[in-house]
Amino acid sequence: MTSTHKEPRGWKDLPLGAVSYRLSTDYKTGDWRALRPVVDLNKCVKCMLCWIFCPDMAIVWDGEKIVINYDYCKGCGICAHECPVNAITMVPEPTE
Amino acid sequence: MMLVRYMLEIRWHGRGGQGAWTAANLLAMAAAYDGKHVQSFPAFGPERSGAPILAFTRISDEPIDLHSMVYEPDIVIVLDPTLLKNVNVVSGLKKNGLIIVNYEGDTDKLYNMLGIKKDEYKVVVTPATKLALDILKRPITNTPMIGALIKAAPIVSFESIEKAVKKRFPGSIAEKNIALIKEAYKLAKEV
Amino acid sequence: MTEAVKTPIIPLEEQELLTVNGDEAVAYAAKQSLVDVVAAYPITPQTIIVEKFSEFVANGEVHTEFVPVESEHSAMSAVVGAAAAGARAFTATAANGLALMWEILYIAASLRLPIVLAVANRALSAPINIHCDHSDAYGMRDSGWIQLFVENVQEAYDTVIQAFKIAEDERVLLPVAVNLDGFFLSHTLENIRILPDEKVHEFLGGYRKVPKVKVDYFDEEVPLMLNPARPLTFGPLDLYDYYFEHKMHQVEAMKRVPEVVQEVNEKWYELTGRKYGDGILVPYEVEDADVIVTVLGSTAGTVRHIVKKLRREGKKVGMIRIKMFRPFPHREIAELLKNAKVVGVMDRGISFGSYGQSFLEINTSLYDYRKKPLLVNYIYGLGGRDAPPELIEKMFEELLRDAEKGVVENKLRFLGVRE
Amino acid sequence: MPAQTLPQIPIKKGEPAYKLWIFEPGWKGELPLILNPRQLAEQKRSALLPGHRLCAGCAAPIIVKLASFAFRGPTIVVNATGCLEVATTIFPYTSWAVPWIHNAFENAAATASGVESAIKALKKTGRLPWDHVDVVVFAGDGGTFDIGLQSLSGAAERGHDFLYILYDNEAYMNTGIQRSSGTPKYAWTTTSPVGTVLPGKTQNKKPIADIMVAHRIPYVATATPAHWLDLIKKVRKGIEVNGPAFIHSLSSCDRGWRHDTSLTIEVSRRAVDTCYFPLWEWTPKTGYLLTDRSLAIARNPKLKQPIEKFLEIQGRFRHLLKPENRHLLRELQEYVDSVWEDLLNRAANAPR
Repeated sequence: MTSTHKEPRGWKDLPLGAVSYRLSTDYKTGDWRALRPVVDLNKCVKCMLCWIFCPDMAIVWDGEKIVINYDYCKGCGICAHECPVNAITMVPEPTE
Repeated sequence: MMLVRYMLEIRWHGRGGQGAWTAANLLAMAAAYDGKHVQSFPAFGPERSGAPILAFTRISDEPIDLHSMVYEPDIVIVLDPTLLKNVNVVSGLKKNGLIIVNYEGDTDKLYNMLGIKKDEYKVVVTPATKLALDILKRPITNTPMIGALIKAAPIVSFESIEKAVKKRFPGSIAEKNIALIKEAYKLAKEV
Repeated sequence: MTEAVKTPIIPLEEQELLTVNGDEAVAYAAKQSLVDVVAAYPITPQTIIVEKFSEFVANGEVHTEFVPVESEHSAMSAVVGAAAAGARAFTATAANGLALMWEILYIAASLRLPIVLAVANRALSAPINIHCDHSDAYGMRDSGWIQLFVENVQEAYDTVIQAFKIAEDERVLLPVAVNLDGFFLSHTLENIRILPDEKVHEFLGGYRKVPKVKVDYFDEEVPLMLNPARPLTFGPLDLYDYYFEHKMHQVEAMKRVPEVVQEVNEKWYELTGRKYGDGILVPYEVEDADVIVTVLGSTAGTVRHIVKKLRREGKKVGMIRIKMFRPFPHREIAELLKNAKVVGVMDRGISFGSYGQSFLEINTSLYDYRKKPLLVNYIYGLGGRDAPPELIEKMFEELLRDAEKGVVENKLRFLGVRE
Repeated sequence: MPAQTLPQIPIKKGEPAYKLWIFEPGWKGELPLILNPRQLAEQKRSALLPGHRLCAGCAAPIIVKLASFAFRGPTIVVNATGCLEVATTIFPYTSWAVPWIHNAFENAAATASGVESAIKALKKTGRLPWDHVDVVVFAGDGGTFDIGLQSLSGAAERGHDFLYILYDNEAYMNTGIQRSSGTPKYAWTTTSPVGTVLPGKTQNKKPIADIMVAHRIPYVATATPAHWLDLIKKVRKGIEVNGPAFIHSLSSCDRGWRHDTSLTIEVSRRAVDTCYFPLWEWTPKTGYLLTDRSLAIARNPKLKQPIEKFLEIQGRFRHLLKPENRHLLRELQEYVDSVWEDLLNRAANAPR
């Protein structure tokens, strides 16, 4: 949901009891990345180990193939290291 | 029933484990049944069984404001005659005050131990240890002292004492204690 | 002191007479308050509360889950967990136990959990002492809890029930500590009147009702609790960008406490015929008094006893019992004190290197007044040192002399200590 | 992302991958335990959402994610202070799709006691709209081995029904890599530095899981995220038993262990292969049982790797590989061997 509040909010606009009011899915950690995992779908055997081990829940199964969500991927490289068929390679993040 | 003054203050002397605080509580409960305002509390310490201890009861027609210990009691009750050797039980006792002692034996010796003169105070004795051993088979001398107290000064009704004892103790123990109170009442005498 | 009784909704004959000590009275009140979770650890002089409550649990008289924790730290931690999960939660402690809870006291208040804590006030170590003073309660004064002090066993019972009502009020949502003097109340048997269970339930509105909160990821307001139907995150990391704002919530909530306490006091009066001043301060004979003494807890009775005596002797003395220490009723107390010549502030605790804790508050209260009394701080009763009527009378005599002289030479005095 | 979501399992095609876990009042049933990776990906969502700010390559979120695949229904999570707590709930954000509470550092188990007791009391009085609500604790080694041990032991003794998952990164990583009683011998930390006199920490790791076994609670196990299937199965067992359950999961920290971020799973795997961190479970009925790779090693000792295999990819042990420290390495190997032998003697399913 998009918020009508200005950020950061004043105390009158904060919820009671200091509970969090936004989900971290609104916070993109993708820009932490120096190396970017790239999947070679021709090599992928859909074993799902990358999905199992990704610490950032940045690998998504779309029903047919794995997709890397670069919004969240921090580029740790676990997926590439654990891929049994070397279908994932870590490439430098484009500097543009 | 005798009218109590504005406030009656009672000090109990016993040894840890003899039930002085329980007796103070029973008396307070009984007085509360009679419609009085009451307070009962021990002189609090970490004492274990055997050590000399104090407990207090306050009884009043008015709500009780005071929340301090009792320094000038109207009545002193001594659960264990062996305390007389080491504890000055008459300390602070008001003029014409009442002393009730678990005691059987020579009156002069008692006065001597109390360190008081004849006619200075009213002294009432009852053989509580003997009675407790007969009836409870244990030397718990707290309840018989209540029997002696209400004979010497009928400050609470016997019915209320009975009610309090029954509330505090389960069935047969309550009955034995009531019997004990009655016996102590009978044998209590001014000396 | 209980004031003149008007006809209560629950007639006196329907209020059962009990002769119980302060701890038992607290346990009874908690029992009748439909408490869901009690987590507690034994410490003298609070232990009877836990023992008594365990009996209720053992006899199936309550639905409460009793958690016999391994420390006071865990007691406070467990009631925080329970209250966050939607339960009405209660605990009790004293002295070092309260000190051990200290870290979690702040958390309970910041998470806005309406926990009720009974403190059987006791001196802090060292040397170890089991008797009454208020250093334990003063130690938690900045933690965000509401602090109420009672004078007698009846008030302990009444105040514990009221504490749930105050804590859970949506204007408040703060934890409440009910302080009763160790031994002088905790272990002292007095006769009290208790309400029928269902009347207490009615007064509290049944089981605890959880307030609602709005977060961005739900369209509607959702219950402020750990709820699998509407997940919330309690106790997040809060850095310099938000922490200050969250503290403002607590500041504002505290501002709303006095009106709620007064309302609850008034409601209780209508129900039972008993009230304690306005629920915040309990003044006695202050209107024309030259000398006023302020005091917390059970010593207030002894002070009142002496005020009565001195009034009979024609001396213009009065007293105020401070029932609510946090939030502190600065304006209210200043209004009552401003016309006196001398005020003696009694503290059963001291902030070493400073004054007694309520003295600091009262100084602050009066600062802005052009006409104000001279102030004297009496530190008394540390470690359970008794404050008998003679000592209180001696204090009044000193204060009357000060009033006559119009000057106070020694602002910090120690009452009842051997030289 | 939609604000309000209902649990839809299996996930429909085209649905968002990240959702809150919502169990409407009256929800009945039990989420199935799925062990096939493809089916997992199709039917499970992590209780931990992306956007959390744990370090790249941290093992803790992997453990939480895997554990949440084993949740059976409405679940409340309690978190001790630590990296996981801090980095997943930076206000105003939360990464938790389930109800979650952080109280303090040393009291996660006590907090869970309170939550669990509240659930019981609500249920008893007809105010709990589900058959059961599970309580799962996540806490690090500092909050478990050290400051939280009292509260954990107390809660275990009282028998509260909760699962306590220890993610053990073997030091106080949240405050910057200080030694804990979970730090292994000779590891470098900032408070057990390698100096001219001292070769890192000079004490052995506290046997925390055995301490929990000694409480004779219904279920105790060890796990690592590398052995993910084993971990998921153990979490479900821990949730299903009545009473306290404890899972000790190794949780590598690339910052503190000084390894490449991509080696998080590799290093966990090597911890088991070298028998530095054997996998086992314990129940009062079965006693110790080896599981997964550790059972394979017990059956075929040739699979057991030397301790260097575990140490060589971690900078915190770099000094041990120097020639002058060979005796320390030998000592460490002997220690690992003796603990492993001890476990083989205790494990009912180890070949004799």
